[in-house]
Amino acid sequence: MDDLYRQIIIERYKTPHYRGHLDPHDIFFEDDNPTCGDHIEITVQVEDGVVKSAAFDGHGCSISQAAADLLIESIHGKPLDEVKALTKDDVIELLGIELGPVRLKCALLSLKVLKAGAYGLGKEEVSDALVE
Amino acid sequence: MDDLYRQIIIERYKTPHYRGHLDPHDIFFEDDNPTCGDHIEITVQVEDGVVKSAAFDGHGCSISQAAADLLIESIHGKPLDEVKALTKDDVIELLGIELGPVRLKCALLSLKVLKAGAYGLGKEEVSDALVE
Amino acid sequence: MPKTPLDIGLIRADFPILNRELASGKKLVYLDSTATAQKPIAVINAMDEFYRLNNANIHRGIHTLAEESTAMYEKARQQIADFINASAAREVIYTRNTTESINLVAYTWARANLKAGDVIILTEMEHHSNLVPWQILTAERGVRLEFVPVTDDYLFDMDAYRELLKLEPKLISFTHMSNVLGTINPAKEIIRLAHEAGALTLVDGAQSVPHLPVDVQDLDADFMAFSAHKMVGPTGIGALYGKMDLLQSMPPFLGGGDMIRTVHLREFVANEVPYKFEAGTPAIAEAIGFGAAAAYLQNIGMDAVAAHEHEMTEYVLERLAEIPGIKVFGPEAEHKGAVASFEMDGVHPHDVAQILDSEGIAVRAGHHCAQPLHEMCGVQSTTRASFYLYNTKEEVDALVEGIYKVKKIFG
Amino acid sequence: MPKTPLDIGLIRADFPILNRELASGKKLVYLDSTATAQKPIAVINAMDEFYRLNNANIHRGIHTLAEESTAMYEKARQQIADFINASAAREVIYTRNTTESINLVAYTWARANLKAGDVIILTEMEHHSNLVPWQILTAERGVRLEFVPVTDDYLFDMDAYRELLKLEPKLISFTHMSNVLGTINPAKEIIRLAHEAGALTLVDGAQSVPHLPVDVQDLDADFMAFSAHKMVGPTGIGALYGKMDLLQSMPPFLGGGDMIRTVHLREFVANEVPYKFEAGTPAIAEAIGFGAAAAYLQNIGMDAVAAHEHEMTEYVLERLAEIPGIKVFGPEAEHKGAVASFEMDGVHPHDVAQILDSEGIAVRAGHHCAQPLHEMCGVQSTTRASFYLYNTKEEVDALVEGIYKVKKIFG
Ligand SMILES: Cc1ncc(COP(=O)(O)O)c(C=O)c1O
Ligand SMILES: Cc1ncc(COP(=O)(O)O)c(C=O)c1O
Repeated sequence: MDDLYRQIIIERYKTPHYRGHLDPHDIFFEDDNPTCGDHIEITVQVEDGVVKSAAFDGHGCSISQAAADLLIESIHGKPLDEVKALTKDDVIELLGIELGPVRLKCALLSLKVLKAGAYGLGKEEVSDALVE
Repeated sequence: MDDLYRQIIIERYKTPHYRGHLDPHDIFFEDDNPTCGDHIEITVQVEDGVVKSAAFDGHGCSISQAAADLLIESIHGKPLDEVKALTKDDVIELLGIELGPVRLKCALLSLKVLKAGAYGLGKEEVSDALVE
Repeated sequence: MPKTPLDIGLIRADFPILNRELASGKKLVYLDSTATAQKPIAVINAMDEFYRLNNANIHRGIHTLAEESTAMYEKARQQIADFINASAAREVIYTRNTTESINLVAYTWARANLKAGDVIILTEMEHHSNLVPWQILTAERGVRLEFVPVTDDYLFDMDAYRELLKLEPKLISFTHMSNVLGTINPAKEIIRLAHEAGALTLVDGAQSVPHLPVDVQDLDADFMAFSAHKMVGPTGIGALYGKMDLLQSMPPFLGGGDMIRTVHLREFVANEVPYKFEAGTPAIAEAIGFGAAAAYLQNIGMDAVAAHEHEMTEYVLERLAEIPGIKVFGPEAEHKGAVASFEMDGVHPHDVAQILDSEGIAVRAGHHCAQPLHEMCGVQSTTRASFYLYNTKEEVDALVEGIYKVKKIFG
Repeated sequence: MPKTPLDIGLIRADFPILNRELASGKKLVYLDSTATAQKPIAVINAMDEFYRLNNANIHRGIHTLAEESTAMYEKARQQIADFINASAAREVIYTRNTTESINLVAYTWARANLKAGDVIILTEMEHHSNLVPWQILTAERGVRLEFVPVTDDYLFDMDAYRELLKLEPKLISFTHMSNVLGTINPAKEIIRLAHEAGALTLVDGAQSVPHLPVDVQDLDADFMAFSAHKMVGPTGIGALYGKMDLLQSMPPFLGGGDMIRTVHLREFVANEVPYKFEAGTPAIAEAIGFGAAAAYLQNIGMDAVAAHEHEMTEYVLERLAEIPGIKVFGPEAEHKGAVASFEMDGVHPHDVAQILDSEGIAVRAGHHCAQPLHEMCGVQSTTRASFYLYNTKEEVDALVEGIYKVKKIFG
C-alpha cells in the first residue's frame, strides 16, 4: 500500500500548496483527461524567462492533483527552457511511485497542460507526444 | 468424383437444351451471383396460368448452367402456382448432388431468378428468402 | 421474474480468468462486466478451433475451408437472431460494436431520411455512443435533438416524453438499460408511444441484451444495437438488428467487397441485406465467437441470468447502504440492473478503484462514457461495481470490505 | 532481393491448420492466402491467453486487468507501426480491415476537403474496396474519378498517369499490389509524382504489407490501408496509417466512446489522434493478435518472405506455362507477387476450384472483388492460386496435377 499512496500524495491531495489562479499571468492553459473527466488549468507568471510564480486549479484524483501541486512547486524559479524540457520521468520522480498506463495519464495531465502552455500551443496541437 | 459431377451436369453444361431468349414472353427476370459474377436471365411464356415455354441465358459454372437447364426443363407444362412453390430441395433433387453453401448459391441462382419473375418482384425485393 | 437458481460454481468454472491470481497475491474479483464481460471456454475455444481448423475467407470461396467458414459465419448470425428473437437471420447485421451500429443508422437511414429541423429524441442518460453520432448529424444537417429528462428517482420521465412526442419526432433513440444508473427503461411502452406518434425507434441494447431477456419482435423495435464483448463474446464484433423493410430501404454505408452485387469502374449495384452493410472481409472468427456466446447464454437461460442479477442488485444496494458516506446513483432495485455507481465522501473514484484493485477487486472509475448524466447527477465521475452471471454475494462482501480499506487510507 | 532461404519446414510447423486432413482424406494444400492468410500458433495463442488472463476494456479502467489490456493494446500499435516503419505509433489507427480504412479517408478527409469537380485518380486494377467508396463519394459530391489504365503487359501505365496528373488531382488512391494480377506497382515513383502535382496519396497495402518489405516513410505515403487477416493476423482488425498532420486536420468519423475529450448533451470535443478515429470498444484481442502477427513476420524478415515468394512465383509461372489451354493473367515474375490468376479453356473457374478442392487444394474462383479488371481482361472470372511464406514447390506440383485432373473430367 505504501508504494501506492505515499503520505505526501494524500497530504497534497487534501491540502495542496499551489492551488489557485494567478492574475495577471503570462501563461494559461487547461485540458481534460478524456478517460475520466479530470481537469487541470495552470497559470504562470514569467519574468526574464524565469518562472516567478505559478498555480494550478481543477479537480481530479489524488494522483492528478498531487502531481500538479508538486510539479508547480518544482518549477518556481526555473528558466522557461527547463520547464519546456521537463519529461514524464520528472513527474514520476516527484510522485515517487510506479504507475500503470492509465494512472500515468492522471499523473501527466498537469505536465501536458504546463508544456502546452509553455510552448504556446493551440488546443488542437496538444498530444501525448508532449509527455513521452 | 461421381457425386460431384454427375454426367448429366457436365452434359447439360456443355450442351444445354433450353438456352435461349423467348420473344414475346410473359415473364422476364435476370440477376447476378455477387460472389462470382455468374449471370442468369429467364424468359417464360404463360398460357392460362400454365408454363407454355421457357428458356434461360447467361454464363457461369457447370452447376449454375446445368441447374438452370434442368429447372427450365422441369417447369414446362407446370401451373404457375406450382412454379412459385418450387424450393431449394427441388433444385437439389434435379442435380442429384450435395452442395456446400457457396456452391448452393450457384445452383439456386436460376430458381431465384425464376421465382422473382413469377412473383413479379422488383430488383430491390429479390433476396435469398425466395429460395430457402 | 422466475427464480431459477443458477449453479454459480459450475458457471464460474467456465470462465478461466476467474481463477487468476493477481500480483498482489489476491484472487481476482471482477466487478466490471458492464465495461466488458469475461469469456467462457466455449467462446474462446470456438475461435481458437476456427483458426486451427477452418479459417478461410467467406462467401467468395468454394473450397472446403471457405464453405465451412461461410456456414459457420452464417450459423452464428442465426444464433444471434434467435437470441433476440429476430424474425430472420438476415435482419442481423454484423458491426464492430454498439457504437458502430448506431453510427450506421445515423450515416444511412438518418442521412437519407432526415432534413433540417427534424426532431430526434434521446434521453439524458445516454452513453456517448448514442449522443455523439446525433451531434455530428446535427452539426451537418441541422437536425434538432431533444432529451427526455431523468426523474428525481432516476427513471425515464414518461410525462416529459409524452410532451416531446408532440414535436412529431422522426426517431427515438434510447438506452434500454443505463450503464451508470442501471435503470431499465420501459422499452415496449416507449416504442408503442413512438409508433403512435409516427416515429421510428432505435434501442441501445448494449446493456439490456447481455443481461435481460430481449425479444425484438415483442418490443416491436425498429433498430436494436448491441455488442458481443458485453455478452461473454469476443471484442471486435457487434450487431445491428433492423426490421427487414427498413434495412432494404436504406442506402449502403461502407463501400467495398461483399456489399456489392456488381461493380463497374464508375458505378456499383448494392448487394442484398444484410451483406449490403458488411463491406470488406468481416470479423469472421469473432462472428463465430459471438454465435457461441449467444448459444452459451441461451442455454443457461436469460430468465435465470436476470433473476440472479436481480438478487445481486438487491444485495449490493443493501450492503452499500450500510456504509456511511456512500451515495449510490440509480433507482430502486425493482427498476435496476446489476450496476452500482457510487460516490464516496472525500475520495475521488480513481483512488477508490486503485485501492480496491490492490485488494484484487476490479471496478471502474470515471464518467463511464456518460458525462452529461454525471453532470446531471452533480458529479464528475463515480466508482462503478457491476455484476454478471458469474458473480457471487461473497464478491459483494469483498467489495464492502475494500471500501472500508479506502476509508482507512483516506480517512 | 536477398536470397535468405526460409526454413519452410519450421515455418509450417507454426501453422496448425496446415496439418489438416480433409474429408476427402487429402491433406490441405492452401493456395488462397491472398483472400486470407493462415495463422501461426503465436497469433492464436496471444488472443487465447488474453481472454484467459487479461481481458478488460481499455483506456478507461485503472484496475490491473484494464491496465494490462491497455498496455497490450498500445504495445501492439507500436509493433504495427514498427512493421511499416511509421514514425510514431499514433499514426496507426485501428480499423476493421482495409475496406474500412479506405472508407474512413473517404468519409473524413475527402468529404472535408473535396468539392464537385475535384479529381481523384484510381487505377483499373483496383479492388472493389478502392472503387466503391469513391463511387459513393462521387454520387454524393460530384467528385470526378479518373483511372490509370493497365498496359498490355499488365503494368501500371506510367505515361497515362503523367497525363492524368495534369488534371491537378487532389488524391491518387492505388493498390500497391494487385490481388488478381500480382502486379507490384512502383509506389515510390507514383507517390513522388503525385506530390509534385500537389496531390495526396492513399496506398491500398492490403497485398503489399503482408508480402513485401513496406516502409511508409521511404515511400512517403500519406495514407496506407491494410488488413491483419492477410498478414497472418486475426480477422476483425486492420489499420489506417496516416501522416500525423493530416490525421490531426481530419474531422472524426464514427461518434461515441473513446473518440471524445469531453461530451455535453449537445456538443462534444474530439479526442486526440489516434483515438479520435476509434469510437467505441475497439477490437482489443484482435489488436493484440495483429501486433503478434507483425512481430512474427518481422522476426522472420520481410526480405526473406519476399524472396521465398519470388521463387514461388517463378516456379508456378513456369509450371503453368507447360499446361495447354491455360492463360495466366499478369506481368512477368519480375514485377509480380505470388499470385497466379488463370483461365482454363472450356472450364468455368468454379468447376476448376471444385475439382481441385476434391484433391485437397484450396484455390479461389471468381472475380476476386475486381470485376472491372476482369472485364478489362475479357473474362468474367478466373481461378486464382496464391502463395505465402508457408507454401512449397511440392504444393505447386500438386496444383498442376490437379489441373490435369480437371482437364480429364471436362475433357
Ligand atoms: C488489393 C486489395 N485491396 C483491398 C482488399 C480488401 O481487404 P479487406 O477485405 O480485408 O477489407 C483486398 C482483399 O481482398 C485486396 O486484395
Ligand atoms: C448503454 C451503452 N451504450 C453503448 C455502449 C457502447 O458499446 P461499445 O463500446 O461496445 O460500442 C455501452 C458500452 O459501454 C453502453 O453501456
